[in-house]
Amino acid sequence: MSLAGHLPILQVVVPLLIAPLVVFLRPRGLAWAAAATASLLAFLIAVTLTGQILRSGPVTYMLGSWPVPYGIELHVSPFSALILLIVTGASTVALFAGRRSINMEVNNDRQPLFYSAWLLALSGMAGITVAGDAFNIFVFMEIASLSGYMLIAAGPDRRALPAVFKYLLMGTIGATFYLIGVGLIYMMTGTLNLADMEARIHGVGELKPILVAAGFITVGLALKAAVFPLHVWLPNSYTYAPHMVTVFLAACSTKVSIFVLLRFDFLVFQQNLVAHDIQFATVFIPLAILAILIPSVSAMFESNLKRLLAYSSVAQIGYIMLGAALVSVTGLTAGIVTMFNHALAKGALFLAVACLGTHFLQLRIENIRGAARHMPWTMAAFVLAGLSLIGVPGTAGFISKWYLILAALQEGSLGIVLVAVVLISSLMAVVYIWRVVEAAYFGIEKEGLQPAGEAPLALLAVTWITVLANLYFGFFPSLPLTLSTEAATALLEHLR
Amino acid sequence: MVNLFAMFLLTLLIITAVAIVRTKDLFVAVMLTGIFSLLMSANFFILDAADVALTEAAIGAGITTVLLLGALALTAERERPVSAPRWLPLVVVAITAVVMIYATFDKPRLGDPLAPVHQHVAPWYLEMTPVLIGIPNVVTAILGSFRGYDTLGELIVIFTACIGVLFLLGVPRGEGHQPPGNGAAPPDVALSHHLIPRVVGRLIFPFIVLFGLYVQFHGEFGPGGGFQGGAIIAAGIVLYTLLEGENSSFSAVPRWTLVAMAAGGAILYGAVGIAGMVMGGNFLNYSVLSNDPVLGQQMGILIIEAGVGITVCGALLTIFHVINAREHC
Amino acid sequence: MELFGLYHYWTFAVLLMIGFYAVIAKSNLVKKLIGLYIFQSAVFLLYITMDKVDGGTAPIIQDGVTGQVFSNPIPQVLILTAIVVGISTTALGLAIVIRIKEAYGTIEEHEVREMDHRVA
Amino acid sequence: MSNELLIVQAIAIPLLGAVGIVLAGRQHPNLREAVTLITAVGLAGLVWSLVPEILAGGRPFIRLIEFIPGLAIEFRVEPLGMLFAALASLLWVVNSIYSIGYMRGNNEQNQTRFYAFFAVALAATMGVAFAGNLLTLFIFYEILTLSTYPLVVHKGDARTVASARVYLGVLLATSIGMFLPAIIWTYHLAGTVDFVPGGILDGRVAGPVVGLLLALFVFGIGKAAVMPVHKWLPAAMVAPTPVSALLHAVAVVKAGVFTIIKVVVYIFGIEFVFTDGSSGWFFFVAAFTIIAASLVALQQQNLKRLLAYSTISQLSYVVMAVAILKPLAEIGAAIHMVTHAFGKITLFFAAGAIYTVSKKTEINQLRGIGRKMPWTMTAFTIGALSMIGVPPTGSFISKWYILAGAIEADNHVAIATVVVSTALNAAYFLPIIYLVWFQKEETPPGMDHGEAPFAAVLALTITAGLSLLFFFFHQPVVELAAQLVREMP
Repeated sequence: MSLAGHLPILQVVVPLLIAPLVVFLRPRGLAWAAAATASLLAFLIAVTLTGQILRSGPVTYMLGSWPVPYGIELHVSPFSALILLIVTGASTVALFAGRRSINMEVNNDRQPLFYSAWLLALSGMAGITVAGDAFNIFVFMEIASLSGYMLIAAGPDRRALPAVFKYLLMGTIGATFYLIGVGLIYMMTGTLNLADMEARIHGVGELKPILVAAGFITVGLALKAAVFPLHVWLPNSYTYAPHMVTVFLAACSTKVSIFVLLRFDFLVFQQNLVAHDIQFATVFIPLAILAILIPSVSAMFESNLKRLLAYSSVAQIGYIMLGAALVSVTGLTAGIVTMFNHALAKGALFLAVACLGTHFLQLRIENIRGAARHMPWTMAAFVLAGLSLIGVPGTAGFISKWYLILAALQEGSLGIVLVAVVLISSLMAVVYIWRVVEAAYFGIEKEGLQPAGEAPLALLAVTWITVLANLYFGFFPSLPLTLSTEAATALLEHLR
Repeated sequence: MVNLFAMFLLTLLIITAVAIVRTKDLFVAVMLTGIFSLLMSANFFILDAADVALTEAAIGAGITTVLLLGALALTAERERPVSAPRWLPLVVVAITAVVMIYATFDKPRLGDPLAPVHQHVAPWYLEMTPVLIGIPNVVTAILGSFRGYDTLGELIVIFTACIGVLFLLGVPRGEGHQPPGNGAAPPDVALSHHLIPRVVGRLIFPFIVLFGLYVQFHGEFGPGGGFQGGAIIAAGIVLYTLLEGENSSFSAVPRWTLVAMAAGGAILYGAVGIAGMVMGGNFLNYSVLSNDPVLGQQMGILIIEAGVGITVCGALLTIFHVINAREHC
Repeated sequence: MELFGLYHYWTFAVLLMIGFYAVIAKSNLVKKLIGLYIFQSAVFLLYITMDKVDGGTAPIIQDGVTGQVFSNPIPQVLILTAIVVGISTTALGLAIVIRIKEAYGTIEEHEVREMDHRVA
Repeated sequence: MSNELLIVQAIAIPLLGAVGIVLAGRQHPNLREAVTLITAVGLAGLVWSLVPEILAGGRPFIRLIEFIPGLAIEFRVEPLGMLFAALASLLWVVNSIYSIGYMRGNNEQNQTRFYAFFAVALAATMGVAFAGNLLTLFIFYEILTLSTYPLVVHKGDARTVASARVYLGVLLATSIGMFLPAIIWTYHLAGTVDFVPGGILDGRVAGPVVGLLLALFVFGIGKAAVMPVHKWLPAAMVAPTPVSALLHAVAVVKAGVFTIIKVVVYIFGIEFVFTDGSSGWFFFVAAFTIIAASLVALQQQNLKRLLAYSTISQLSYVVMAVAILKPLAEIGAAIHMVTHAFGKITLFFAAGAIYTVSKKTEINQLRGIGRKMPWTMTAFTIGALSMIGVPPTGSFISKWYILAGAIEADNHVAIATVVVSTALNAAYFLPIIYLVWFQKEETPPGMDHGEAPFAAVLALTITAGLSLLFFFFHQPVVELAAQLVREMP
C-alpha cells in the first residue's frame, strides 16, 4: 500500500510516536522545534487527507489488516476532515506563534515534558477524530484529556491548579459516563465498531439499556464538550492555562467532543431510537438558548480578558448545539461550520490576548487601557477577530450566523424566537468585545503599566495570519461549507 | 456455593465503599481502598476474568495504595468537616441511580450464553485465535493484535500520566532550593530500622521480580502479559524501596532511566507497528513480519508485550519515585 | 440465578453512586479522587459481569481439549485498558493535589475557593 | 478603460489614499494633506466621468466574489447610486479643503488618523452607493459605521468616549439587530438579495408580514435617523466639525436614506410595498419625525445640536417623499438628498468656522458676529434659507417636487406636514439670522477675532455657492432622478 493509503493512521501516529522522543531533547529550543515540526507534519497530513476525501469520499483504514468488526477501524469522513483541520491547524499555529510566550510561562527544565504533552494532546484529539470504534474513542479521549490537564496545569498562576483539578474530575466523570454508555450498548449488541453498532442496534433500539446508554453517552460527552450547564470547568481552565495552551485547546478540544456527540446521536441513535430526533431537539434547543444567553451576560460583566473570551466560547458552543438541535441539513451545516469559524475567530482572539500577555501580567480590562498606542498591530488584530466573533459580513463568523439564522427561519414561529436569541447574543458580543477595544484604544493609561512595544514578531505574524484567515474564509467559505454540508447530509441521510 | 460467596464479596464491596466515604481519617480510607481493590479482584476472578483480576490486584491494590499513601504524607491525614448543604449531590446521585437501575431490567441474564455479547464478534475471536495467531490465551491475542491499537493508546495514556506527574512534581519548588546535605544522600528512613520486614523483604524481592518476568513472558499461554508483568515488577521494586529507603534503590535505577523505559516501551510498540507498514501491511499488522503469518503474529505480540511491560514498569516507578522524592511541606 | 445476576448489576449501580457522591459532595480533594477511583471500579464490574458464560472458564484455549465453554474475552481486554486509565488519572490527580497543598496549604476545596475569592 | 473597473477603482482610490496618508504621516503634514486633496479630486473626477454613461442608460455591473450561491459581493451603478456617489465625492473635495483649515486652526491631535479614516469612510460610501445587492450594501454600511467611529471619538476625553459609544451602539445594534435579520429574511423568502427594478418580494410574501419586514428595514437602517432611532446623531455632535459635515451631508445620514430608498424601490418595489395596509405606518412615522424633530430643534441652545435635529427632520422629508409614492415625490426625494447636503454642509462649515476663531458654541453667544465674519455668516444665511426652502436656494426645488407629488397624490397629511415644518424651520433659523446680523455683539475685551482660516472660508463659500447654483442648474440631477422613476415599472 502506498503512503497515501496510510494517511489516516499516520495522522495519529506521527505526533504520537514523536512525543516520547521529545522528552529527551535537552538543549533549549530543540523540543520546541521537534514539536512544531511534528505538528506541521500532522497539519499537512490533514490537508492531504481532506483533499483525498473531497475527491473520492470517506476513507477507511483497518488496523492490523483485520476485517471489520474484529479489528479496529479508522474512518475519516468529511466531518472528521474538518475537525482534523481545526485540531492540527490550531496546534501548529499555536506552536509556531508561541515559543517566546511559552518560554515566559514554562521554565526551561520542564519544556521537553510540556511539548511532549502537547503532541500527545494533538494525537489524542486526532485519534478521536479518525476513530471508527467506540472504545478506541475512549482511549484517545483519555490521552487527550490527561495531556490537556497537564498543559493547563502548566499555567503560572496557582489558580490554574484548582481549575485543572475540577476539570480532571468533571472530565473523568464525563469519560466514565461515556464508557458506561458504550458498555451498555456493547451488552445489547456485542459490537464496538460504530458502523456495525448502527446496524445491530436497530433491533434492540427500544430496550431500556439502550435508552439509558443514549442518555449516558450524551451527558458524558456534553460534559466534556462544556455544553451549558455542564460548562463550569471551562472558564477557569482556559483563564489560567498558559496563553498558547488556551489558543490550542479553546480552538479545538470541546469541538472534538461535540464531534463525537453528534456522531453518536445522529449515526447511531437517531434512526434507531423512537422519536430520538424530537427528544434531542427538546433537550438541546432550550439548553442551547440558555447556553447562548447566560454566558454572554457573564462575559459582558467579566473584566478578566481570558475569562471573558472563555465565557464567549461557552456561548459559541451553544450556537453549535442550537444548529445541531434543529435536526435539519441547514441547521447541522450551520452548527458544523460554526465549529470551524469559531475556532478561527477564537484562536485569533486568544492569540491577540497572548500578544498582550507578553507585556501585561494581569490581563484585566482596566490594565490594558491605552494599549493600542503601544501595540497597534495587536489591537488591530483583536478588533478584526472580534468582528469575526460578532459575525460581521466579510468575516468567517458571518457565514455561520447567516446559516444559523437561515436554519432557524425554516422552523416557522419557533424560528423567530431563535433568530431573536442569536441576534441578542450577537449584540452582547458587540458589547463585550467593545469593552476591550474601547479600553485599549481610548482608555487613559495606567501609570507604570505601559508596555515597551509590540509583541514578539513570530507571535504577531501568526496572529495576523489567523486574522487574515478569518477574512479569507469570510469571502471564500467554500472549503468549510462544502465539508460541513457534506457532513450534515451524511449525518442526516440516515433519517431519510 | 460460588454464587453465595460472590454475593458475600459484593456485599463486602459495598460496605467497604461506604466506609471509605464515611471515614474522616484519610489513612484509613486509603487502607480501605486497598481492601476494596482486593475484593474487586477476587470478584473478577470468580467471573472468569483471570487477567483482569491479576492486573487489578497489582495495580489497584498495590500501586494505587502506595501512591495514595505517598500523597497523604505530602498533604494531610485527616479530612476536615464541612457544613455545606448536601442535597444537590444527593439529588444528582439519586437520579443517576434510578436511571441505572431502570437500565438493568432489559439486560440479558448474567451468564446467559445467548446474550448478544456472546453471539457477535467474540465467537470469531475464540474460533480464529488458534488459527490466525496460534496462542492459547485469547485475551492476549485480542489485546496484542486484534485490538492492538487500543493497547498502544493505553501505553500512551500511562506514559502521559508519567510525564504529567514528572512535570508537576519533578522539579524542585522555588529557586535556590538546595537539596538537603548539599548533594549528599538525605537520611534514609522508610522501614529500614525494622529488621524482620527488611530481611523478609530482601528474601522475597528476587522472587517477586522473577514472578513478574514469568507473568510477562507467559502471557501468551496463561493469564499474564505486559500490564501484569510490568505492574508486578514495579510493585516489587516499590516494596524494596519502602524497605530500604529511596536512595539505595534508586541509586541503582536513576530517574532518567525510568523515564527512558516509559518512553522506550511505547516507541518499541510503535516501531513494531511501523515495521508492519514498511513490510507492506497496515499499521500493527504483524503477519507480514515473517514469512509465516502465524509466526509473525507471535513475534509481534512478544515484542509489543515487552514494550508494554517496560513502559508500565517504568511509568509506574517514575510516578512513585517522583511523588516520594517530593519534599514534605 | 436471576437474583444473582441482578445483584451484580445493582452492586455496580450502588458502587457507582457511592463513588459519584464522594466526588461531588466531598470537599477533601484526596477523598474526591478516591471517590473517582470507586466510580471507575464500578464500571469495571459492569463490563466484567458481561463476560460471564454459564459453565465457562477463562478464555485460554488448551490444545486437544474440545467442547470447552469460554467466557467472553472482549470485556476483559477493555477493562485491562480501563484499569490503566484509572491509575493514570489517579496519579495525575494526586500530583495536582500535592501541588495545591503546596500552593494553598490546604486540600479542602472550600478553603481553596475562599482563598481565591479573597484575592480576586 | 471599462466602466466596470471604474467601480472598483472608485472604492480602491480612497483606500490607497488612506495608505498614502498613513505613510506620509505626522512627519510630513503638508504631503499628507496634499495626498488627501489629490485623492479627493481624483475620486471626484473618476465618479463624475461615469455620469454620462448612466444618463445614457448604461448600468455598469461587476461581480467580485460569490461566496454562497445567490450571495455575492457585486456592484451595479444605477441613477440613484450615481447621484449619491457624485454628491459624496464632490463634497469630499470641499470638505478636505475645509478640514485643512479647521484641523490646523484648532491644533487637533491625531490628524493622520483623522484623514486616514476619513478616506476609508469615503471608500465605504462609494461601496454603499454602487452596491449591487443588499449584502454588499450592508458590508459597506458597516464599514462606514466602524470607520467613522474613530472620527467621532477624535477628541478622546471621557465625555466624547461616552457619546461615541452611543453613536456606535445605536448604529451597530440597529444594523445587527434588525437590518441584518431583515436581509436574511429577505434571502429566505426570495432566495436572492439583488437589487432588481420592481423589487424581488412581490408574490413571495403577503399580509402584515410585509409591514413587519419593512419596519425591520426602516428602523434597522439607523443611519436614516427615523425616530426613535435618531439618538446617535445628536450624540455624534462631540465630533470635530468636518466630521459632522461628513455625517450630515457627505456620507452617513445620506447613506441611511439612500439605503431606505433602495430597499423600498429595488427590494419591495414601489407597487408592492403599499399594497398591504400594514405598511401605512411608514408614512406617518416619517411625518411625525419631521414635526417632532423640528420642535426639538426649536428648543436647542447649542448651535450644533440644533443643526443635528434639523438634519433628523430633513431626512424624514426624504423618507416621507418616498412614501408618497408619486413620481414627482420620488424625484423630490432624490434631489432633496442633494440640496439638503449643500445647505447643511454650509451650516456646519460655518458653525465650525465660528468655533475655530472664537470657541463659541451656543446660539446666544453669536450676537453681531456677522460683522466680524461676513463671508462665513453670509454663507450661513444662505444655508439657513436653504433649510427653510426659500428661493433662490436648492431646497426650494426639492420641496417643490415633494409638494407637487403630495398634491398629485391628494395627500393632505403630507401637504400639511410640509407647510407646518417649513414654518417651524423658519421659526428656529430666522431668529439666528436676526441675532447674527442685527444685534450688538458682546465679546469680552481681548477675545477679538476676525474671519476664519482661508481654507475654511473658501470651502463654505463654495458650498453656499453650490446651494444657490443648484436653484438655477438642477436639470442633470432631475434627469438622473427621473431615470430612477422610469426604472420603476
